[in-house]
Amino acid sequence: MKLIYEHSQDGRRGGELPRYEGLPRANVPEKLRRSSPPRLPELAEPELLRHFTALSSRNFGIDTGFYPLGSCTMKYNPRVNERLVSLPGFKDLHPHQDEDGAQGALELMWRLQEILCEVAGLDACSLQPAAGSQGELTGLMLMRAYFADRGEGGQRDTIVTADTAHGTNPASVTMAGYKLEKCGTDTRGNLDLDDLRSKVNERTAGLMLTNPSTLGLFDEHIEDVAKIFHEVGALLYYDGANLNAVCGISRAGDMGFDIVHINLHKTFSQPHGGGGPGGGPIVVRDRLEPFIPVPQVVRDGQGFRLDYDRPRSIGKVRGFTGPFGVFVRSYAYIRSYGPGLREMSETAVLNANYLLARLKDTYDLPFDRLCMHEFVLSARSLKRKHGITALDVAKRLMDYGFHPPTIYFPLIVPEALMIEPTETEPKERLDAFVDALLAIAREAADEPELLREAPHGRPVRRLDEVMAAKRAIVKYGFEDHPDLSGEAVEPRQLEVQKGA
Amino acid sequence: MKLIYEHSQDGRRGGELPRYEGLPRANVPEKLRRSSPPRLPELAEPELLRHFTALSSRNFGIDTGFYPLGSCTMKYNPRVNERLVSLPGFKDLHPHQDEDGAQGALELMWRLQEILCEVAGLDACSLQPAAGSQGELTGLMLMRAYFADRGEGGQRDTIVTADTAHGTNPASVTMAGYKLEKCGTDTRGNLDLDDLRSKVNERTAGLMLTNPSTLGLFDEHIEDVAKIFHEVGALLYYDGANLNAVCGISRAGDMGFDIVHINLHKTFSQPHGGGGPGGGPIVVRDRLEPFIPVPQVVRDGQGFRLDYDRPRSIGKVRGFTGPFGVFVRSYAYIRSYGPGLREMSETAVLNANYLLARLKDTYDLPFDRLCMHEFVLSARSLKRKHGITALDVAKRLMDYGFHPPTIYFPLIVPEALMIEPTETEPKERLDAFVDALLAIAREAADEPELLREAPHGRPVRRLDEVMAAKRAIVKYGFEDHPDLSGEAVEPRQLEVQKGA
Amino acid sequence: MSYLSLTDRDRDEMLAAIGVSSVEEFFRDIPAGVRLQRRLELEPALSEQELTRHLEELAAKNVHTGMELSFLGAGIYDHYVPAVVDAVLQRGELLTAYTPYQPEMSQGVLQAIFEYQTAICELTGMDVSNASGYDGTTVAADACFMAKHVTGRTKVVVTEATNPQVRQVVKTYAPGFGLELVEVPHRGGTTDPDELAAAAKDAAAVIFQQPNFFGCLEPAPELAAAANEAAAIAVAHVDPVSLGVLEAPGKYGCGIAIGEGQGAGNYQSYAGPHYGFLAARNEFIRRMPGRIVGETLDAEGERGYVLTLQTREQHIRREKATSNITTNQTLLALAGLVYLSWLGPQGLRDLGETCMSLAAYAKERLELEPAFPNKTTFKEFAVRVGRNAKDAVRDARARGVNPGYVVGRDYQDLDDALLVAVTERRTPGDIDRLAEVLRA
Amino acid sequence: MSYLSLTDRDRDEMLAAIGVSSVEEFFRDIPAGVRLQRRLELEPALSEQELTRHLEELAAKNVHTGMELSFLGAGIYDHYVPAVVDAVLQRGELLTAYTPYQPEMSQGVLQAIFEYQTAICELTGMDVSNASGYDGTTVAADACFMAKHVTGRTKVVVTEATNPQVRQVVKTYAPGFGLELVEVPHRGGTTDPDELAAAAKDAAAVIFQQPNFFGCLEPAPELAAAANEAAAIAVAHVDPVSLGVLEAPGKYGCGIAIGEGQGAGNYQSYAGPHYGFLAARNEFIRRMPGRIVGETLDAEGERGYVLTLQTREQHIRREKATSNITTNQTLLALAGLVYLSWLGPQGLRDLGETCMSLAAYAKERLELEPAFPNKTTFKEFAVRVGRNAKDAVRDARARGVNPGYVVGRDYQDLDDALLVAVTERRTPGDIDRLAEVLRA
Ligand SMILES: Cc1ncc(COP(=O)(O)O)c(C=O)c1O
Ligand SMILES: Cc1ncc(COP(=O)(O)O)c(C=O)c1O
Repeated sequence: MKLIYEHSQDGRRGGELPRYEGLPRANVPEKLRRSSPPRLPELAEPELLRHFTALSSRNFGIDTGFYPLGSCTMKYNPRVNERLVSLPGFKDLHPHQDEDGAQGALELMWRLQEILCEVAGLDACSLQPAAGSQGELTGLMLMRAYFADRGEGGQRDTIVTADTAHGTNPASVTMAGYKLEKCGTDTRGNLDLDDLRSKVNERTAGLMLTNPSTLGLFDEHIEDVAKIFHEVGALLYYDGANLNAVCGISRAGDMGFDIVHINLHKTFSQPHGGGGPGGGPIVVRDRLEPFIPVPQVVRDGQGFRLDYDRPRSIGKVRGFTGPFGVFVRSYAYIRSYGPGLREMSETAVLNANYLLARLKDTYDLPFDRLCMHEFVLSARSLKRKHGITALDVAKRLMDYGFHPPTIYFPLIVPEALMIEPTETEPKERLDAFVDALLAIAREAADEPELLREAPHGRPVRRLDEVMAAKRAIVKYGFEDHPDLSGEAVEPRQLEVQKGA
Repeated sequence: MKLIYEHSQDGRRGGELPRYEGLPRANVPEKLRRSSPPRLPELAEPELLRHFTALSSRNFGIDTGFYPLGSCTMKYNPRVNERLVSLPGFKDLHPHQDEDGAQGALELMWRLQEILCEVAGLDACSLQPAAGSQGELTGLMLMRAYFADRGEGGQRDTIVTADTAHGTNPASVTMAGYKLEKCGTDTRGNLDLDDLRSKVNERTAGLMLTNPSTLGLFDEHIEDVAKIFHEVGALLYYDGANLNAVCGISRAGDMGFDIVHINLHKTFSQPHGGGGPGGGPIVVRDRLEPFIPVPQVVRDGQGFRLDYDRPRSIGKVRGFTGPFGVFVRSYAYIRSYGPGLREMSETAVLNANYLLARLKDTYDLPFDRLCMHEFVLSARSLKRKHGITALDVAKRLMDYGFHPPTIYFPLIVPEALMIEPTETEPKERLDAFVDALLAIAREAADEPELLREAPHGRPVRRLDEVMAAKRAIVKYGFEDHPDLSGEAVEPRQLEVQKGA
Repeated sequence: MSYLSLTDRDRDEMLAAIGVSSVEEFFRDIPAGVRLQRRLELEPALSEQELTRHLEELAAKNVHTGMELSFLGAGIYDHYVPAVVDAVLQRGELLTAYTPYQPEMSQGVLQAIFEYQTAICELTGMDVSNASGYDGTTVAADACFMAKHVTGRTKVVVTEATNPQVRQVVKTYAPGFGLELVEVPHRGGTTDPDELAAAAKDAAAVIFQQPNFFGCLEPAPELAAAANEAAAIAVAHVDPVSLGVLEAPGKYGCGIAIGEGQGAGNYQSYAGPHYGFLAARNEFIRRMPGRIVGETLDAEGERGYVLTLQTREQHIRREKATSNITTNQTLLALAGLVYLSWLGPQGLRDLGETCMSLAAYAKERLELEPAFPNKTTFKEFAVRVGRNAKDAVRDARARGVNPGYVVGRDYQDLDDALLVAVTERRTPGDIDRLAEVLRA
Repeated sequence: MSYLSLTDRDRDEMLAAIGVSSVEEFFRDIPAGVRLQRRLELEPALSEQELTRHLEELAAKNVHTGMELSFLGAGIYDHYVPAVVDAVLQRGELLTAYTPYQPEMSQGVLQAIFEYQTAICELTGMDVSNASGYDGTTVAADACFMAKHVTGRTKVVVTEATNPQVRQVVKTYAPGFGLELVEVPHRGGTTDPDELAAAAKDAAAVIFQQPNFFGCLEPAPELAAAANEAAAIAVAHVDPVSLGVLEAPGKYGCGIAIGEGQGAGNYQSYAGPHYGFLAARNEFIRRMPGRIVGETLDAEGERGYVLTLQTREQHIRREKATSNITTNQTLLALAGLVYLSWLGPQGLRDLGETCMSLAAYAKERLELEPAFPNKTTFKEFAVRVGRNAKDAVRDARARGVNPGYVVGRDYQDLDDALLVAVTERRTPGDIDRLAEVLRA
């Protein structure tokens, strides 16, 4: 399909602006003036819309079908939320509007803060972080501020993570200026307590943990884990990416965690738009509250206001008060369920266990437990027996009309297939997905080429990721655009994490 | 693809309604009470949206690509118009709202009336008719009322139409209780004046004519035609379906027509939604004004009101004041062009002539003239030489990614291909379309089966219209739904008008 | 602003390819005397931003049902339209398609219409539905035209308790159809079956509304029986939203069911575009007006959908067609389908019960004399306000409440009657407010 | 309301297939002590209709820019967002997709990102753009992290005339990055290149804003030169809307260009979600944070797009990654792409000129002393209102005009300064009204 730039034609116009007569002329000093115009696309609106309509038809979303991308919680995105976020009172509100002209926005944010505190079982919430990974970084900054405040700033220099951790956790540790220590996983998929004990000491600032873990398993010793850290004065950070498993069932605060981030775009149904937006509010225990970002939304009598007067705050991690539109959608989602959030999580867990039950005799199950909202299988046997990888299985699923699960993650499971159905899928879809995976396992034995060359039914065949990285063509080059056609293609894809 | 009913499952819920506690119970008398529930679909909202998303991806619209369906004026539907029609002040306005609470709506309608009068070159406008065909019927009712008022009601019983006329014209004549007289077409595509003269007399109530005609040709003797009718005291009705050719260039009123309908969904870009909505306002000369439907929007000092006090009015042809949302969109479209409507028409005509110039050596051109906004080719030679019909050409165009033109219309052209590009298409699309039609002409000679079995690349292959008519399965039958599978298929399609 | 795509170079190239030197040449066939020698006198073109501002200003001059607590009904209702309806309608592939003449390009729309036809048949208990009519008034005219041809008779009977606009439209169409129109008065808010039976003699059709214009439940089975006895076609004009709790017309002897679809999935939109529905017994299928979609197979034996029974239609039958309709209201009917699917059978029933309960609550709270005592009503009812209802409306509107429709606009002897519509969007609190305002 | 799809029968069948008797069993691994023994204390579930009413009520408590004539800017601007942007963003296949990890499922999003990257490179004159950052503040922190690793230095310089929120975010991030932050004061509204040169010594990066926070045009080429002389990376924080008339940072020596994308295609939305953009010279490509899409071929030699250079990223490099970002702002960046494509090069230039002309007109009309005399400004400018600007804002708002941003909120010595933003949405008449209100 053509790039939008390849539809361009000199002098063609899309939108037009109002023309105001008789105004002073715009005068940019010569040396600051644009020397040559940016080569933006030149096409009329009809073709513009067609181009993006065509692009959309080459894309798969939750609206298209089942999207069990593990750790990403791809649930239905209610259209009413899109309607609500488009109310002029929300979408056309300037963030510098005086508080008296933003009471509705402030109230919504305050209510969301309260809800997230209740769901997490903690005391204070900042909505500012723009995504889970920024929530992590903010959480680590809070630890830093907390220990500095206690005079332990120099001493506490290490963060412990699990070997099942999402890549954002170690990356955040580095960006926050901490050292990283990794803890192993025991045979039931819990943190290895012995390993953990050996790594936690008075230099430890804290733990970062996802629970249920990225294996989809709840850590059975979570109380012991919390004790180990708290005993040395360290803090516990909860990566809330898997909150969809436990809303109303178990709360991070009750487990002993001190800081939590919540991926609003996962548990609370923010459409992810092919990469984002998201929201990563953090919820913290009392003692960390003084350090959370400014401004904070507070209730003040009958009204609401922004509190900037927080002398021990770490400062700001993002502009203004965070991605407001995301709050509107997630608040709406939560209000649709109310205390029924528990049934939401129960159903997510039921759906996952149903898939697991139907698949575990055919694919390898590294940890034989009931799962939470997701589970991890392995294609190890397929690989050994037929040379079929998790990647091949994933590509073949496309031909059956499904988005593949997350693969090659978590790292401790070879040939991992990480499957998360979410609560909004009907049984029919789950059954069809199982049937496809079972058929694929048979095909792996009977017609392995079918898998290795998959997908067959998508707008493109398997794409060469190695060529992309080598050539690094990252923008259109107009007349000078490199012509790849004719190059030898070996559609190699990296057997690395795809998803989560 | 499954029917939505085939996704149903007992007891599954989509939307939920508010529950109000403590109200009196609804009590329907036994004998009026529903005895068994309607078997509406039972699915949750996520699957509901997926179903219709999937349906949409099996459909082709202007947003998908070029749609040169002759006589249908498939032009771009600006998205700003969709936004405007959704303003609460428009979409949530009750039609019984008092006039003082509907001034914006009334003003918009009044302005649209004024604009349509100017465009048509006539004096008064009623927005009430819901589509072109209803405009026609309304226009004929006006004639009836007009002649009755003059005491000629008994005498005037015939309406003359062209043999190129759209099917709605004769159908409207019958529904209005008139007799039909058909006039032939001369060798240049004009009304045959001799034939016409022989059919017009004191029994004639009027003429219905499309100009430019459905051949895409402007009647060169239109002034004579008008004279012929006016001389016997008859009226002229202008089928405005082809108005897109002549906005700002030539006006029906100036041509001598007394009544005009305007298909807002053609010339003024109302998205047609797979069949409708539309709008068919009528514009009339002074002397017909007393008879137009009630209520009429009138200006009254600074304000606007609905005038019901029109004793000679024919009455009402539709509820309230017509399809208001259609008016909003068309008004917006017109205001985007302003007097530039002329350039809109010029461009439509230019696009059509360009296609014609590039195609006329390959396909037969029954009337060798420059065209207006559309033109009619014939596949007669292809049929004679290769047994390839207009239907085959149309089906094969689908494989090239184009919606076919209107075929088998107008009736006087055998194997007609009626092509209307509209003004919003860029030259690239036109060229690609020509290239496809030229390639198809070659294929007709080289690989005729390719055409006869086309389409090959759509969600379904050629469908059997004869079976459909014979079996007349016009709703889903649940358990008793007939199972066609296994029946002998002969994908016969009727070689009748498809389009316009 | 314009949506034109040609550049100057394009134009030049195209003119050259055509062999003309300017666009003017295309118009040389137009006699000079009818060529417009000036530019159209229209206001200057607006940019999108200016256009938006202009229309926002117009919209702001309307008092919509989000600004005023409204109990207006009388045929158009403020039912809730779920967001998923809008989402489906804004799918460009559906929104910007024409009538599905070429089925291989249009399976989405065709299947949707087939599903819609099924839903309408389920609601009404009929065998066949068309793809929609213009609105709830024109389908009544359609039904008359059908009945005339089926029965060969030249009279139609309409009850006076049928929506006045429906009656007016039938009246406008009748002369062209060669039909005489007879109205049967209501008796205290509903129709007397005996009186109707008398009028039905030699009638092609008998049209009544259920619930009727006053919101009252007619003795519909008896009215249908009255028609059937005279071998006239019984035509019920029904509210789709009522059909989760009220019996389907097909079950009590009607031959045709029609109605205004707006309340089921369309915005009020100052009366349009909306959809009218028309469904009938199988025996009338060849006299149905408008598009009908049927199931078939494709060349490979796969199921698919096409426009069918087209020999009824104007483009084939021309002056002998069952109707002149071509453009209909498919998109709005699609909204209806999405809405009804969103509700499901239980939702539709809940909706009917909720409206009815709320209306019952409103009757209690208003403490006003009913215009039609001892009648069962559905979501709408008429009360006497003790003065001209116009004045009551004016006073209430001054306090931000639009209390309903002035019945006297259509029924001369009911000047003091107010028709109050209560949908699920009006809460008990809203109703309390209405009561308070009307008491004042 | 819920969006659950399972019926009771489904549940029973599924539990049976799993071999458990109730959902409770799934949670048996959760230690009893951390199981919640009560229901969440949340308000009851709402139906869609109730939810809508509730949020409409909240929205109605906000005074948005359609209700008040607003000249607020200071980083977020009321530029017109054309309807086609919304239409594209509501395409479900794009809206409801996750990050395009599986390229064969995601060519639509991937190609769109590639096109976006191209647009950003064209605007900024850079070689490579990522797929977006969170907003215009966090991309500044990203740039610091890049610069630190590229140069190995531990200091960053930011001009005081850079948006205060950008500076605050950099300050918050700096300790974790091991960076020291130095601010260079403005001199009468712009930055002195010599002063900046002095500060730039040993700096990893020098960040300045063009136009700066006060709307003034910085001597950007000289500022970049000051950075380059010190072998620090010159980082320009630019307004995309200005880049039709202002020079591209790549043309005057910057190594990195960043900015807030909101003004180009996103609603104000009380500050989010929006997109931050970050583009750089090719030499820094392996230190870029976030997603980057690259072109490649598929097995049949057809062109296609994939996420590329992933070895920079957290999911592969983990603690050695160039950033921890994963979720970004792709949808908002897509809005940016659609918007910029709608404008085209000429439209972008017209837009810049229109804003600038209107702002110049406003300066004339206001007849107030400029806070920074003799500076060229773009679409925003600061004036002295002769009293605390807070009071001027309060008084103007009482008359329905929000005249701008109170500069004193961030700059102590500028209590009487008001920062007035003029976009193309403000007509000359609107500006006259502002003048009138401010004069009062
Ligand atoms: C387990 C886990 N942690 C952290 C993240 C990071 O969250 P975000 O994408 O919101 O930055 C993700 C998802 O990307 C995740 O799956
Ligand atoms: C020439 C002509 N006349 C009349 C009509 C009828 O118009 P409508 O579809 O609006 O009823 C059409 C289009 O359908 C047409 O093409």
